[in-house]
Amino acid sequence: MWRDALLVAGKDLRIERRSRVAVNQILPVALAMLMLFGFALDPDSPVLARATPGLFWVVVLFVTVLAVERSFSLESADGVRDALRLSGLHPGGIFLGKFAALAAQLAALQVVLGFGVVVLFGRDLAGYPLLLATLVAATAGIAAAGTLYGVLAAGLRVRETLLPLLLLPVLAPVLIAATRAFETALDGVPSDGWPWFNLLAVFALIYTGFGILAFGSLLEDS
Amino acid sequence: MEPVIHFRSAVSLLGRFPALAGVDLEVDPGEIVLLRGPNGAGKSTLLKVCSGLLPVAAGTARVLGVDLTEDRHSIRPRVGLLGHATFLYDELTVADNVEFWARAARADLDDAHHAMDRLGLAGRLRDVRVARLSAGQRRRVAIAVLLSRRPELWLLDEPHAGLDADGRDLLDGLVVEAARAGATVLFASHELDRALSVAHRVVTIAGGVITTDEPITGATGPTAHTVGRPDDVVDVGRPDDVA
Amino acid sequence: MSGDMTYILAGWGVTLATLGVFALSLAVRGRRLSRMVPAERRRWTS
Amino acid sequence: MTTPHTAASTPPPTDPHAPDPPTTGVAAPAHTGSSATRTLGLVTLAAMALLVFLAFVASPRDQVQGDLVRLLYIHPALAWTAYLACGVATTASIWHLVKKTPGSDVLAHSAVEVGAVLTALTLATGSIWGRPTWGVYWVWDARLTSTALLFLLLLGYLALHRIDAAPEVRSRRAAVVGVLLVPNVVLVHQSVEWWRTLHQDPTLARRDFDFATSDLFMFTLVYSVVVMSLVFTWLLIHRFRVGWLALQAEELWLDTAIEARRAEGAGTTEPAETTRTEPPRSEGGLP
Repeated sequence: MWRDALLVAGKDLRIERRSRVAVNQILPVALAMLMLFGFALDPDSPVLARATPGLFWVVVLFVTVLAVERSFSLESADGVRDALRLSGLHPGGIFLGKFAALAAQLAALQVVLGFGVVVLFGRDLAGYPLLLATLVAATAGIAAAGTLYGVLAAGLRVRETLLPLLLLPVLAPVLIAATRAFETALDGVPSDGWPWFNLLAVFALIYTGFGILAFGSLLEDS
Repeated sequence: MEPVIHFRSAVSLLGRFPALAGVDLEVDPGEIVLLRGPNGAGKSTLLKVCSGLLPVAAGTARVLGVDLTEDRHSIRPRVGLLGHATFLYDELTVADNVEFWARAARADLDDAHHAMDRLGLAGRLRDVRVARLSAGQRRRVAIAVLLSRRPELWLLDEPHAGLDADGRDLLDGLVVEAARAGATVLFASHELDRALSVAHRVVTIAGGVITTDEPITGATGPTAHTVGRPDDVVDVGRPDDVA
Repeated sequence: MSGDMTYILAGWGVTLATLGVFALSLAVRGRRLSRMVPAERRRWTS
Repeated sequence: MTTPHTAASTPPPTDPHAPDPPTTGVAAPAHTGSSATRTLGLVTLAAMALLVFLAFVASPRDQVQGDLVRLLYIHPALAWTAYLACGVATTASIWHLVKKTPGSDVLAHSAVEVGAVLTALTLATGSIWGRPTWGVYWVWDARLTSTALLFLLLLGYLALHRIDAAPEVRSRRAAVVGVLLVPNVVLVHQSVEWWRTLHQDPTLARRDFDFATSDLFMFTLVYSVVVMSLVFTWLLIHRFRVGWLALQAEELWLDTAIEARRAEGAGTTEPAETTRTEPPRSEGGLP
């Protein structure tokens, strides 16, 4: 399973390296959203600074929808879905591979977005341990749920519209928890934020575990 | 000896459409069977069912000794399906694709490179993205993937489509070679002249059922002289162990 | 009785009306489908 | 008039079912009622009538809430059945993923559909209660917010179940969402609750109102939960039967489709001596 996961993740990242869709399209969308928030909320008022953690994660959620769609549009091309089933790859391995590639891309996006927030919104970063831990746990949760719901919507005519409907309500706890954790890391007492980290970790574990179990039967039907 | 494919009243549904409405079919090891029939007759579905891709809704279906109504998974690594789709990632190069699928099937990478070599993909095309290839070149890549998996059962769906004359000859040669080495081949084709020269048996499917099933008559089985092909094909008859 | 009564009646009214309409729609759907299915497949009908 | 007509649509036993002569010879009534559910429907109707009486006539005004307490005889009960529906949906979905029986999918789908109606009503009554109590229709109260998210999750399930795909595909995918329903509700609830308790201004403390707890109040509150559970049961049973009928209708159609497919095969066969048409088979079709 682990070997298959590495193989699939390597394949996804290699496709990204060759096509650069995440870098050249998804990342600019994320930065555009940051700019739009700047326009919508007066940058000179304290509103923008206060809202920064929430805006950051809202951007991440919307970008996730794009990234998940991209990740599964790869597998819908030219009968590849059938080929994956016939390949003998372990379904849990495929899930972990897609998950890892998605998480890696999201993490890279978040780092760039973080710089964007620092530069555009003039925020100073603080509370690094909590900040980083939140980033890791939230990314894992988002990527796991994204992979699971991505395959749920994959191969359907309505997948572009169905995916956000399924995914966004499910990710609401991640948005709340990651935002609060960032708030406490940046503005409050960082130690208050650890319960939120725990919630994120539980979320990530539930979705990763269930994804490994359920992916096979989801991949099975066409 | 147990047949490689053994279907009795097998029904398979595409969504809510009964693409196979009760198929009876037996194919013995080493046989090359041509599947023919009009569009929408169920040829592709039959091949996909044999590969373990599509479920059997009713009836019995055994492939390579495995009951498909119970287990569609264990035969998959032993079967090679060449479908209308070529199963390739557009953004990856030819070598990337072949190596990825070979690794996925736990095949030997040397086999993969050898297969690329045989299909003329080892040179200039090796590092070209699949998206830039022509239809025929894509099909060659797909055949290379199939070959590197060393399947026991070849399932070919319109394998000649898109290939140039060289490619067709090459494919026919590979099919005959595989059958001689003990593999079984079931293939659907509209190119009757060419297909009949390779096959041992012709099965017609229409409306989701088998309507005719007969051996190709002639002293030596396949009439190898119909197309210019390497002489290794000429003496191919039906395997001895076929009842 | 005060202006609150409007809210109370609205709450109860919405609830009962919705449940009623939903129940009615179930019965209608059931009748329509029943005609398409032979009796031996409708196990519960007595 | 607020007479509950929950079960009013239960057909009478002597339904002539005039417009459907082509069904088979057995004189089964063409509806989803049975004697058991008709009884259940009548009991539910009577119980609902009694609840209305208790809520509006018998029970007193509350000292803090005033007449608004009468809304509490319906709102918590609705919320209870909505969560109950989620529980049923998740259980049935697990069952479906394990056993793959079509009935479990029908049950899960039924529970979600009934649950969506009940959740919408929970939200509606909650907002209607909130307007006079808090002065606004919506507050970011933990329960209200998590119920709203639950509603969205249920809509997602229903949308997924409506996709144009083979029945097994549809059922399997929906079951995965169904299994995650309760974990999601728990996670949502947990996060929203922490969020609101960590950041909440104390005005909402009024939610924990101080009842001059009369016995009748408590009795009516509990009784309302019982009545609403009866309503839920009736709705679930009938929704299940509707789903079951739809499944049967689909399978019947499939049988005829297979026949038609075979006829097509027989019709387009090769001419004369090469033809070896398959004999028509009596068995086959779906198990």
